[in-house]
Amino acid sequence: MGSKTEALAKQFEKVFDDLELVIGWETGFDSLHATPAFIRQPSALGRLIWNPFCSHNLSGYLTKTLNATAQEDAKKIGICVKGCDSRSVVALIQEKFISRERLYIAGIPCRGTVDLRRLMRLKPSLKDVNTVHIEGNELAVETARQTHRFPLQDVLLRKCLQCRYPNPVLYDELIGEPLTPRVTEGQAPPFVDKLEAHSLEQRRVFWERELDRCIRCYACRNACPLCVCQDNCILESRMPKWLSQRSGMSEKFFFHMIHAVHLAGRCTECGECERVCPMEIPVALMKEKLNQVVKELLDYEAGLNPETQPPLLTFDPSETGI
Amino acid sequence: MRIGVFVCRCGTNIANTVDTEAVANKALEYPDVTHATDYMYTCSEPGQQEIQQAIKEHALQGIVVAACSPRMHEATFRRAVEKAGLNRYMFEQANIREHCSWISSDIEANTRKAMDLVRMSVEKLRFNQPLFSSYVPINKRVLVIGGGVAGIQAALDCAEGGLDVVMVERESTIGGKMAKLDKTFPTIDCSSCILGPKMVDVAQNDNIHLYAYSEIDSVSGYIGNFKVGIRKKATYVDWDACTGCGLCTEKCPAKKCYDRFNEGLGTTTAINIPFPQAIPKKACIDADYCRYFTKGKCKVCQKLCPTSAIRFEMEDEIVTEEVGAIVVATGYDLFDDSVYGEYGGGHYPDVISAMQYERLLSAAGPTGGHIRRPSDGKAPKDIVWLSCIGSRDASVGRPYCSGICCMYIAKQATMTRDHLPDCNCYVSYMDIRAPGKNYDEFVRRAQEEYGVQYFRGRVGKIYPKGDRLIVQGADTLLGIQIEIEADLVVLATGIEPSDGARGLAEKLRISYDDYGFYMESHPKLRPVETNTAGVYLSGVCQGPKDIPASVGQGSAAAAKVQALFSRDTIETDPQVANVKEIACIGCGKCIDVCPFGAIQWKTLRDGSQKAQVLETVCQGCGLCNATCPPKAIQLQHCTDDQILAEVNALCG
Amino acid sequence: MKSEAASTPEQELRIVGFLCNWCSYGGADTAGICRFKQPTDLRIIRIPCTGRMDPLFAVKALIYGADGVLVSGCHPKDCHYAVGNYYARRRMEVLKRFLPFIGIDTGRFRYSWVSASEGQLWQQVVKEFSEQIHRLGANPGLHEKIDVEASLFLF
Amino acid sequence: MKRLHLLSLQQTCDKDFIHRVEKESGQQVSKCYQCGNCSASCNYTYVYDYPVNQIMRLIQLGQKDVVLQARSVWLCANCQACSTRCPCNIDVARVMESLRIISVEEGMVSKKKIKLFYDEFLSSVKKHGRVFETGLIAAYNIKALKPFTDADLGARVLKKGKLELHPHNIKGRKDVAEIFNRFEAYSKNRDID
Amino acid sequence: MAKRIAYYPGCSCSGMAIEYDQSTRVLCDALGIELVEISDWNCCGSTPAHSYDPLLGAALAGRNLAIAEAQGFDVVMTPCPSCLRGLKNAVKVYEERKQDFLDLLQMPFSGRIRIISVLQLLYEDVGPETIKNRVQYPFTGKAIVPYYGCLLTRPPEFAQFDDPENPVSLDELLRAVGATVPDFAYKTECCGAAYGVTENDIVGKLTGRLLDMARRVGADAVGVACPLCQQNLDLRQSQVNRYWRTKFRMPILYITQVIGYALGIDSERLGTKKLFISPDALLRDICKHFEKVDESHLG
Repeated sequence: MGSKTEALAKQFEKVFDDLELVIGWETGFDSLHATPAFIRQPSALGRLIWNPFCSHNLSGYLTKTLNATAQEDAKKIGICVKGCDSRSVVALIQEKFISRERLYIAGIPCRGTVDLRRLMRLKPSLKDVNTVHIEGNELAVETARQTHRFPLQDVLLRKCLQCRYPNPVLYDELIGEPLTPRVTEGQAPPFVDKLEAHSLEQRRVFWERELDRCIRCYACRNACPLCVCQDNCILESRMPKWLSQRSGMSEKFFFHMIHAVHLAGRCTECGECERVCPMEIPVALMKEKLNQVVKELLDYEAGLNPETQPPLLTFDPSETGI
Repeated sequence: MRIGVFVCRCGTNIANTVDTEAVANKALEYPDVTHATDYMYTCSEPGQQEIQQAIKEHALQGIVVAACSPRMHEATFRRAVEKAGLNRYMFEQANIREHCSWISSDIEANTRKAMDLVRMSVEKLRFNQPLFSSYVPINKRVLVIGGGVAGIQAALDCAEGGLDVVMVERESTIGGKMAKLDKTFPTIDCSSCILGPKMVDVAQNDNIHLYAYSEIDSVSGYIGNFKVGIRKKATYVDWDACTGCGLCTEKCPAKKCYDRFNEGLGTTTAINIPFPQAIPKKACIDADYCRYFTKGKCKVCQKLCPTSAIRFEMEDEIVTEEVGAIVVATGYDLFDDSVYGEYGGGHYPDVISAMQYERLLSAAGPTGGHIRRPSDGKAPKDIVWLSCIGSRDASVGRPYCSGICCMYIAKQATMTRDHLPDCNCYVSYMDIRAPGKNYDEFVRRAQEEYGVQYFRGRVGKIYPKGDRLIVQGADTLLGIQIEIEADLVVLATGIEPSDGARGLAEKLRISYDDYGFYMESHPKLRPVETNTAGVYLSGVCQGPKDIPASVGQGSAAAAKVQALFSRDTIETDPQVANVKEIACIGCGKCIDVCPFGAIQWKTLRDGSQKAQVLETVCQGCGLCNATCPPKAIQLQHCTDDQILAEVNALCG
Repeated sequence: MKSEAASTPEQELRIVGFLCNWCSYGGADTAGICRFKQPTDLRIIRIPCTGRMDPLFAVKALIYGADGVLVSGCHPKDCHYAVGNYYARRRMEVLKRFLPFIGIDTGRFRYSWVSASEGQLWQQVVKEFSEQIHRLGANPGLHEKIDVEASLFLF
Repeated sequence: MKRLHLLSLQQTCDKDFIHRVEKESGQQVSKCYQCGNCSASCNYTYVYDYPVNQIMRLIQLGQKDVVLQARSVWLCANCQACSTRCPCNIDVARVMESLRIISVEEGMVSKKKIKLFYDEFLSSVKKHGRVFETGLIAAYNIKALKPFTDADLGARVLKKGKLELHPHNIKGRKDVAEIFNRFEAYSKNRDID
Repeated sequence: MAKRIAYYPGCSCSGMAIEYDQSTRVLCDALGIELVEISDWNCCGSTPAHSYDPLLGAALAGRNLAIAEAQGFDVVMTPCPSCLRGLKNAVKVYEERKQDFLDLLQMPFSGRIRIISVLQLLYEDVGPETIKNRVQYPFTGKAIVPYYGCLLTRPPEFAQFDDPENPVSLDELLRAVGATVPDFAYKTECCGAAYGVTENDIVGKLTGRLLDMARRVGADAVGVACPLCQQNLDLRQSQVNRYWRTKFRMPILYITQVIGYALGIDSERLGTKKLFISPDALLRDICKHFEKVDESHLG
């Protein structure tokens, strides 16, 4: 969407005097790939892009490479967020890893981002893309020779198919008009439902099959904007030693359970863990289920309100039924 | 590590259903176990000597005793190994009696289970570390919160023992509820005659520093070393200059102010001294009514004050006091009877609360001690008391008995018959609760000698008829409905924790019950302690009680403080949380969840923020440990590795 | 990994208990002192408070072959540390509802509140839970090798 | 009212009755601590043989026969004053209602005329779908053997044109009758349980 | 404000209390609320059905609610407090004993329908302020005591409306039309209506007490919102006079008649002629007063 790309650059130009850095997306090593852009000069703002390939959640960089906490006189950091990304930003503010005052947030209503692996499976020959955008229920990819159209159902990331927050929940400037969510509030996550339709035994076998492929590369954890422990993650710690280096099924299971349990009541469903998994394991699914449990039990959704305390870090003496 | 295992036979208590010898033999197969044996009574003197000898003989570095519950003898065995030169935390106890031999008669299964339990203890012990207590000095000053009779007693007892006392009272005078009472049951002592001298003692005792018209703003620190922020609310009068002459109160033109001391019967002036015997006897301006504050001009008091004490520009001020112990004596408030719509919901002027009636009885009250009903100032001919207003009533959320109402009703009715011999007194009651010295005799006397008419049954409705009130009730002993035409109805309102009790509890980190009464550490054996070390309770803030019980608790709390302060230092329990700074990511979640405020931020030289545990405040619950994402904070002696070792011993 | 055949009711199973020191551990002691007979499958780990209970301890036990995990602490409002069990009950309930999603029967996990004086209640909890675990049988454990034929394709 | 002379708490206590009242009403009768507020608030205490608080007490003691035969049970107008003011949060009116239901089931109705009126009322509803007031009052007065009660009012009502002379039969009266039939079948089945 | 709602008149209001039905309809019409009578409604079962089993009453009342739901309504209004209780009971029983209830009813039912009294409609949905602004004939100088009866606000968990001990909705509506509203201690005392037919003595005593208190506080009339209360106080006033040897002639008006009259609706359409104790003198006074004001205004 050319117009939004331009609007993005224009907006940052307006406020660049107050910023030390803008984090957005730019075209990567080829036209099919977007990659995070870190822009420190207003002249480089032209590199910014926005299109359905911009699937990265940039909020992780706020904590992992920068220290966006409150500092006197420090300039702000500009960041581009989609609906899902904005929830991660909110969660990070909630947990005081970044301060709202340090951020200038450009929010982008998003119709969904592309799962490149699915797209390439459909059209392995795809290259030299000029533009890519979403028209109705289709992804239109215009190459030098022709325009290819793909049903969104077949090419979007799994998380986008069940997106309830296409519009950023926190921003300084909204780029474009708000969108209607694809899935309405209260609707159960469809993939969770799908798995739950099967028997206990089948579910266990499903996870065995999926997790069997895990090579414990930690990409899922590294990509997660809310995995804030970084180098001190207990998945690798020797003291305490929660997990041995043995590479059996139990270790793989426990590995993913640790990741999931640490995100209970915190995961904002940005899907980065799943997107980066080289073995294509649906690792976000566990967290979706945990979110559903937390929503049902404690009526809480992560990353919506910077003022609240995540529910497992607080309590309510009067709650009953548990 | 060289580990020794001792399996106790406990006479036949264990040996009957557990093959202790087999357990000891099996233990030799466990890692690091170099010595294992069973023994008749391991906790006995020779049993302990056997352990000590084995430590020396086999150069043991850690000991496992499989015996009774550690809740029984852990301390015993820790002392024993310490005497033999080991650190007392290099000891683990496997519970093979309460959790094993006593709950099943299957010898095989019990023996297997005992082996597992020993194995778990051994595995845990392999991760044990020597731990050491530290000693912190005690600041021998005490803070008393609340200047009612319970607080006064605690303060005087502490001061008597030579301690420095800081007393904080929310109102502009001490004395609390007791100062409002006319007489006290069952002796009909004059309340101000017995409380007055104690109030004066507080004022005159050099060891007591009184902050009146002040509240607790913040509390930090821990036993022996609390730091307390006290908010001195603006009185708009410089109390150092004020002599309490009362000239300002005579001339103040704002005369229709709500009179808190007289429970809203009658009015007072915007600048006032609550009552003649107030301590401190200083004036205070109620900004809600003062003409200068509400209308912008007046300042009559400022012009008149002979010592120029008026300070309209005064603001709240926070002062900090450091103390080593805190006595909480915040007392109570009375239930708001306006929730009872069937009794008029506060709309009938001649339906009043018992405390209002108390002010009518008091010679220093608005009617000079003459019983006159509020609506028309006439002396009543018929008065009805309703008991249990906001007591024993689940429908208004007050299912408990307030404990004092039966007695004060009898007192008020007796006094009424004394003042107005022609006035008929009726009392509606459900049960009469008079379990104290001379209490029941007192209630009987009200009926037998003073002719107070008691009827058993609650009242359903009160409604006006002409200038009188119809009280519609039941006499359940007869099983009929009854009606009384009354001039005045007195609602015996029950007790509830004072306004703000919950907020204060959270500052002090003490717990409270469903209603807001503070929780004692143990209902029988630690009645004035709380679960926060160094904080003690006194009086009604802990639960309904009468004056003698409140005074008794005040003295008890003072005794606890004296006992604490008889030492110079406090030994800390080393089984507390500990932060591995290199792993701490500074997320602050431990600080958020700690129930005791025992974790604080620490800034390292590189500017990074880390969690830091205050060993003396930490109670060792381990909530931080469970919460910490990178497990940088570990509860000593119950670390993740120790628990995991036990889990691994069983699974995998 | 456990690889035994389906368990018979008489066979002892492996139940791991995490008990808070102040209430439930005391309650289990009380049950013992009163000689209240209980099944022998349970092995108790003493922790200071259910607030100390990281749900991952339970997960670890269940994944590594425990047949059941029982967490027990002070009744809400009676926590020795005032609020530890308020946190715990949220964490435990979330875990309990999550376990079936990865194929672990929710019946293998239970949390309860038992005070130091409630020996009889403790006996009842242990009996009920042990019976429940016996009904569920031994934890089938995880397969090290995957039979792709038998597996479920979701996407 | 029959005076109770001696009550053997063991021999006459019918525990099943206590449970039945509790089940039917959904109220825990042991919560009553006899404060008497129900009796104080009840407008009908003066016509009762046992005031409400005594009814509650008798239930607590399992005195089935005394309770079910009490006039009070059928004189209660269900005005809810007792339930509104009960400090123990007992829905006392619901307990009284349950006693009426049980007394019908047990054939121990104390105020036969009130029951008769209710029966006539319901049969009117079953027949027409709505109450036919004129027919109801006429039928009741005849069956209750007091044909001239309220006769003074009849003429005045007639004058105001308020007296319907013919019942209004609703179209769905069969559906309504079916509800009654199904209810009867349901009650029978329940008795067997 | 709900513009179009289902209307359940109930048996009383289509017989003895026909004027309550009439005045409710014309008043709502004047206030822009369309009442749609539930088609082919049946009796809610009232107290008699309840006394056999709340389930029977619930199913009888439930039929009406099911019809209203099928007609697409989410609010049902009834002028009669006894019917109000019957209808609300249906929802309660549906929640507690869903299967039994549906077995008996044999009609689809969601239980989501809101059930209100006409008083609640006037007080909460229309509001005294709106009514005040539309008054043409104020009841200035007339004292009307508000009599709620026992069922409208009790028990509070069930009624979910106004205060159980000291309700104010009727007071405020009467004040909105300019009437003086004396304190009335018997606002919620039971009048004994359930025994109108079977136990006249009880009714005579209780009703007499109410009228006596009304007279003591200087009432010119009693304002009611219940057909059974009205009948007891109005029709049976002669019986009361015989029982107590009194000479009451106290008009008993429905709140809908009072408001309707104040809003300028013709008394014929409000059915005031159907009342046994004629309110004509009272209403004439108001009119006179109004005409005087009106003339002075013109002149």
